[in-house]
Amino acid sequence: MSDNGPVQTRCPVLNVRRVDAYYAITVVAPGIAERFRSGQFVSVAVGGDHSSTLLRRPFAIHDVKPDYGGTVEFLFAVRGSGTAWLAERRSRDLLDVVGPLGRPFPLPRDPVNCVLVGGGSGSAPLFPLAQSLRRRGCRVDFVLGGASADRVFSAITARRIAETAAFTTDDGSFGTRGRVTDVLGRVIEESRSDAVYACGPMPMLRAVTAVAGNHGIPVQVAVEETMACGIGICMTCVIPVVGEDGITRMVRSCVDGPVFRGEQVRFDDVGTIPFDALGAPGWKGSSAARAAESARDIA
Amino acid sequence: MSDNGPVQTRCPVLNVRRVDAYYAITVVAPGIAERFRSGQFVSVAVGGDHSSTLLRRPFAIHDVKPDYGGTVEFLFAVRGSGTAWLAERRSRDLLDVVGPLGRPFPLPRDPVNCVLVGGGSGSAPLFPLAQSLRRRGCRVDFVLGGASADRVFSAITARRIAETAAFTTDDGSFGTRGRVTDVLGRVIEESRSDAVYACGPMPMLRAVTAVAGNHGIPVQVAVEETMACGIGICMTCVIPVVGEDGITRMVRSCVDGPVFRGEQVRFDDVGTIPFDALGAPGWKGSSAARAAESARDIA
Amino acid sequence: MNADLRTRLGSLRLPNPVVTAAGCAGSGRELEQFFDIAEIGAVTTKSLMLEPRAGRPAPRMAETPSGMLSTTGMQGPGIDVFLQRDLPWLLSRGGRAIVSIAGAGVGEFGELARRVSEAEGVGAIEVNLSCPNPADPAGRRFADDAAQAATVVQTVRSHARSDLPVLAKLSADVPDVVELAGACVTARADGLTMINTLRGMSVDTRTLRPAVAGGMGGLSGPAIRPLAVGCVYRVHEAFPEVPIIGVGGVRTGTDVLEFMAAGASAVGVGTVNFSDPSACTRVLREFNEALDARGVSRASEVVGAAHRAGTGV
Amino acid sequence: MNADLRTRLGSLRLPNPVVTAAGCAGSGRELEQFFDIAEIGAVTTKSLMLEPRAGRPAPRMAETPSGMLSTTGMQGPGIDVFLQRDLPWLLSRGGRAIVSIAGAGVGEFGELARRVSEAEGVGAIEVNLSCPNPADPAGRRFADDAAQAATVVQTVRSHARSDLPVLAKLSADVPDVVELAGACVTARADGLTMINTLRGMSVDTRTLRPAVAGGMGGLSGPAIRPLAVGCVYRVHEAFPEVPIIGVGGVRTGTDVLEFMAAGASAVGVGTVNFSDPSACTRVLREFNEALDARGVSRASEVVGAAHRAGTGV
Ligand SMILES: Cc1cc2nc3c(=O)[nH]c(=O)nc-3n(C[C@H](O)[C@H](O)[C@H](O)COP(=O)(O)OP(=O)(O)OC[C@H]3O[C@@H](n4cnc5c(N)ncnc54)[C@H](O)[C@@H]3O)c2cc1C
Ligand SMILES: Cc1cc2nc3c(=O)[nH]c(=O)nc-3n(C[C@H](O)[C@H](O)[C@H](O)COP(=O)(O)OP(=O)(O)OC[C@H]3O[C@@H](n4cnc5c(N)ncnc54)[C@H](O)[C@@H]3O)c2cc1C
Ligand SMILES: Cc1cc2nc3c(=O)[nH]c(=O)nc-3n(C[C@H](O)[C@H](O)[C@H](O)COP(=O)(O)O)c2cc1C
Ligand SMILES: Cc1cc2nc3c(=O)[nH]c(=O)nc-3n(C[C@H](O)[C@H](O)[C@H](O)COP(=O)(O)O)c2cc1C
Ligand code: FES
Ligand code: FES
Repeated sequence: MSDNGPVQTRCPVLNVRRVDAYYAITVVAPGIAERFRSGQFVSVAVGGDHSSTLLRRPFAIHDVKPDYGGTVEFLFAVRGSGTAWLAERRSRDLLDVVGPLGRPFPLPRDPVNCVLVGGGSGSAPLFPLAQSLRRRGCRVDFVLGGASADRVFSAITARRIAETAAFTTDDGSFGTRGRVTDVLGRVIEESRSDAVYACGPMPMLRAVTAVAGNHGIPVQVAVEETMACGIGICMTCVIPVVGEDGITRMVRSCVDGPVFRGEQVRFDDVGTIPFDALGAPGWKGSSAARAAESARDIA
Repeated sequence: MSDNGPVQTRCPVLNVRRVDAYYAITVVAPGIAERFRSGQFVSVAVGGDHSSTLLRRPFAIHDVKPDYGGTVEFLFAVRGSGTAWLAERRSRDLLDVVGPLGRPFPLPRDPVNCVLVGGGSGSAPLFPLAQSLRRRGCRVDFVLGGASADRVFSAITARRIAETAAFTTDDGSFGTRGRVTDVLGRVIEESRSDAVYACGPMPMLRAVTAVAGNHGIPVQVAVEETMACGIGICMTCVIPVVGEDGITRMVRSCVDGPVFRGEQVRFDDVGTIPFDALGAPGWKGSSAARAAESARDIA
Repeated sequence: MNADLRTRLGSLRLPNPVVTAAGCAGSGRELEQFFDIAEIGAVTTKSLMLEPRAGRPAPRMAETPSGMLSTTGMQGPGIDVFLQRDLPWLLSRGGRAIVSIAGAGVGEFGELARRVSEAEGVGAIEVNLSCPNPADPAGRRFADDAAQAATVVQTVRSHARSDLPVLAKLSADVPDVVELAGACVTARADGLTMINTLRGMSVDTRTLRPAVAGGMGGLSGPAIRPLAVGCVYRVHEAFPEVPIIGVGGVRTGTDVLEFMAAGASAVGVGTVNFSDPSACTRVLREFNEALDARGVSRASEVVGAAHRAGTGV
Repeated sequence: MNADLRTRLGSLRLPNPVVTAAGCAGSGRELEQFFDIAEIGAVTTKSLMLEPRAGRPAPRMAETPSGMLSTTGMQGPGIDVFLQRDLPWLLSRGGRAIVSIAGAGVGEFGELARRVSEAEGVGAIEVNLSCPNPADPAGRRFADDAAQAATVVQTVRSHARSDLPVLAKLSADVPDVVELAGACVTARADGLTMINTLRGMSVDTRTLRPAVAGGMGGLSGPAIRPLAVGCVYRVHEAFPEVPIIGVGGVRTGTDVLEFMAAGASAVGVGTVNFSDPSACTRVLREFNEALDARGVSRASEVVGAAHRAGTGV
């Protein structure tokens, strides 16, 4: 049992707020709050003790506060049975929450200019990131998108904490009609961004990575893959990622991610096992690759 | 679809009260209230829409009132997951309730003396029965038993509405230490009872039937068999019962019961298929028995 | 609610694909208290035997996660009582009947088929292959031996009126469900119904004794749905022309969609009738809404969609 | 918490009967964040192959009622990396390891057994018979053919160090699980683990396409528990001397009681680790409490209780 790893707690709901088309739940969870770094997420058991819904639901942590020893907030849209159940929680109900999970966003050493790009619920983890970056003296600009106005999470907060905030919606009901990548290039140029952080659906992350590449700046992406366990034991959340050693591995987005360097994610091959991935059918690894494997994770 | 058969309704909870070791829930269910006759029960879905608990829980109807168009009350003890969930309901929650189910207690034509015997939660259906009997001018005496004081349902109400009320508990914490049948003979004699009504666990019903037999008076028993459907389609609730024609059949306690004439229930053979039951292995029915079968239930 | 819901199982035409699963709808009368029995595709009867049958001792059921274990031992009144008492009632209400039969041996299956064929108004015969084969030395079920199952189907086919579709009801816990299906099709089954309950067990942890009398019971309910959908998918892949009734854990309208996409032409509601007596009509309404929401105008378009590339419809 | 919880699987002695199920506990490190890994009976590893393995494409999982469908394709680092990297870590924490192996053919099973035997500190070998047999013309799994399964077990037995217990891991969706168990016992398996996931399928009702890549997946979780308990019961009845690890849908301490009453000497927690990372230690505590509540002083007394008349213990 480790001290900075995730904890599992049954924590009381402080409040559930409805905001446009989404909900914000705050729970009292000091153990999670004190360990939290931006980009990390929680996983929440849904449906109660006798639920037929077995698996936890992952949500990015949107905010932590010191109240009551430490609170954690996450935002969610109702998608299916799990989020519908969560939306019905009331204060003082208990939630079984595990967190903080996953690798956080790496923060720049220097006060550089960062543009933060979020799609739909993917905006959520960008807000604590923005705070951390601001604390380091970074300039922060936001580009947030969604299907429609009410699917753009926390637009007001974005305006408040960022230098600039641009919005896009598929239906044009808010901000520019179109995709986040339709405005991203302009924002990068105008804000002289040095780095991009993005979170949202895979196609968006791919497009954002391409834009950042065109501008020659690094990009960190946080993926939202389907996850059964969130703690690295089920192997259902894998995506192909190229390691520092040039070898592609099927890595777990819950513990090896959810944050990756955009250039290292093989977006074109998500949903496949690339032929040159370590252990792919027909793959014959060099003994060097194997030795590297055996050394990994020892530390 | 019939007018006097059961209905299925999503009905609001009016209130949940804790009484000693049990709970009383009242729901607003006019359709059930207006059809109700004493001895009938409801079946309640538990655990919510995404529950892993598939089956309904049956509960005797304890009271109906005209308020709000018609309310239905049932009492229950927390036994397992279903009753634990029910105990957590709050007013305005919705419950999916089917009822009224089963054959009611037959009522005597004349104002005779009746003793009502209940064990544990089996007391519940006797209260509306007592009211009906009183309305017909019958004398009503109660014998209620339970494992301990807090397992005797509605003792105060029993005292109020009956001529006399005797109580027994296994541990002697309330009334006489012992079983209901330890005092039943005396009550029958003192109250000059003409008939017995009983509800509770199978061994109790068997003993009560024996006592009534010894006193030469008829007994109506309401059984509490495990039920999957409560409406007669699953065939899991069967017990061996001798028909008017002398033939033993495996009958459904949910629709052919829960009320039976005590003498007709083959208590010794509950949990078996008696060799002479209709359709038992090796059974060779007469053509007369078959003709009778084919005529049953047509009406 | 505009989609054309009609479906076909061989020569049997149904107004919509929602039927009751065998043994899970009583005589039809009990459910008629909750909805109009003529509204659904058909009522599948419990499996009827030649003689009345008392079934197994109690306890007959135990609840399991998202399912139940049961062992009723095919209690029933026998075929004649059904044909004289229950069938006319069902037809008088405008319902359609799929009559499930269970023979105590191959010969009885033939006799049952003959008697059912003499009755007026039966829609199809379903052959329950999950009953024990008295001639099997190891006491296995007909379904456990594809050749034995084929003999039963062939016998039923040859004794049944030629215009009456014969459906073979398969179990999933057999050596090879695709082989079993193939043997039944070769024996001229007009369609397949799958799946029956799976053999399982539950222990009462108070007494530490088996929770249902006799130890083993049949597992049913939503818990088994993925196993049922898997069987339908694999069998439809192997025999795309053979109509299938998908059965196993259907609870909602999207479950119907799931079974049909896997290859079913109709879908049976079983255990969920116990927990929701209005289930059949609710499921039908939800299915209808699900088609509307997807802009599908004919239910039959969905059949086998999961086998096709792209989004299916 | 006074009961003696010790249990034995052949020559392997465990402090208590709660182990992790193969492939459901990572390397042990991940769960160590939530409880002390030395506290539970043992960690069963994912099935290791000779070479590193990338597994199957995503989507790899779908949720089902009280269960899940998964298809990871045995992604893993290969046996050598495990023995050099993960095993020493586990032993250093005081944990016990049951090493699951999966050969791409009979020969590989032998080689895997040899390599595992050379390592220090392994508690037992579990032979995953649910992997496809490359030599089978129909692409079936070893478990589908009792003779093939026996060959694998025999090969492992003869390559494994003689003091290392060999457990055969069985599937339930095979022609006859009792026959399969018998073949493995005859081939000198020291114990049996059952059950593995069952082949099932789920359709994504938005896209009408299979919910996991490749169509079929493995069903696990509480939904399948009655099927697992049924297998344990039947196999224990046939081979009462053979120790069994019961696996399938264990969620609570009373589930452990259920499996042990059916005949298991130990019980594996699988899918429920995903939904509750503290599950193993919670289940162990609840089991302990359940024994206390029943006044049982030795867990081993419960083994097979459901087969005995009366209340078992
Ligand atoms: C690391 C991470 C962080 C996330 N953060 C947020 C957030 O901050 N706010 C938010 O609204 N949503 C977030 N999501 C998506 C969120 O987990 C899903 O919306 C939620 O699981 C849906 O559950 P449901 O029961 O309502 O839907 P259902 O569709 O009924 O869920 C069925 C299954 O699919 C999975 N699933 C469904 N949708 C998604 C999805 N988009 N991504 C991953 N798994 C999914 C569920 O976990 C479940 O196992 C995040 C996902 C991940 C992986
Ligand atoms: C006709 C009828 C009327 C009843 N009336 C009352 C009543 O008025 N008050 C009351 O407290 N109880 C009553 N019972 C018993 C009540 O149904 C059970 O206490 C309840 O189902 C327990 O559910 P659970 O989920 O808490 O228990 P669990 O033990 O978790 O239930 C598991 C399964 O066993 C069944 N079951 C458990 N105990 C019983 C039992 N004693 N009788 C029948 N089935 C059982 C459940 O329905 C369920 O299917 C009645 C039973 C019947 C058949
Ligand atoms: C109580 C009960 C009785 C059943 N009786 C029969 C039967 O007589 N004949 C038959 O073919 N199947 C019978 N079945 C199986 C169902 O028809 C169905 O195949 C199975 O239960 C799976 O569907 P479900 O999960 O929707 O219940 C019965 C199932 C149950 C639960
Ligand atoms: C994601 C996942 C991976 C698994 N990997 C393996 C494996 O590598 N080897 C094996 O023998 N069983 C494997 N299993 C099967 C489990 O060990 C177990 O037998 C099965 O899941 C039933 O138990 P459960 O219901 O507790 O999960 C795996 C199961 C799951 C869900
Ligand atoms: S979600 Fe289980 S390993 Fe990532
Ligand atoms: S409970 Fe289903 S028939 Fe009685």
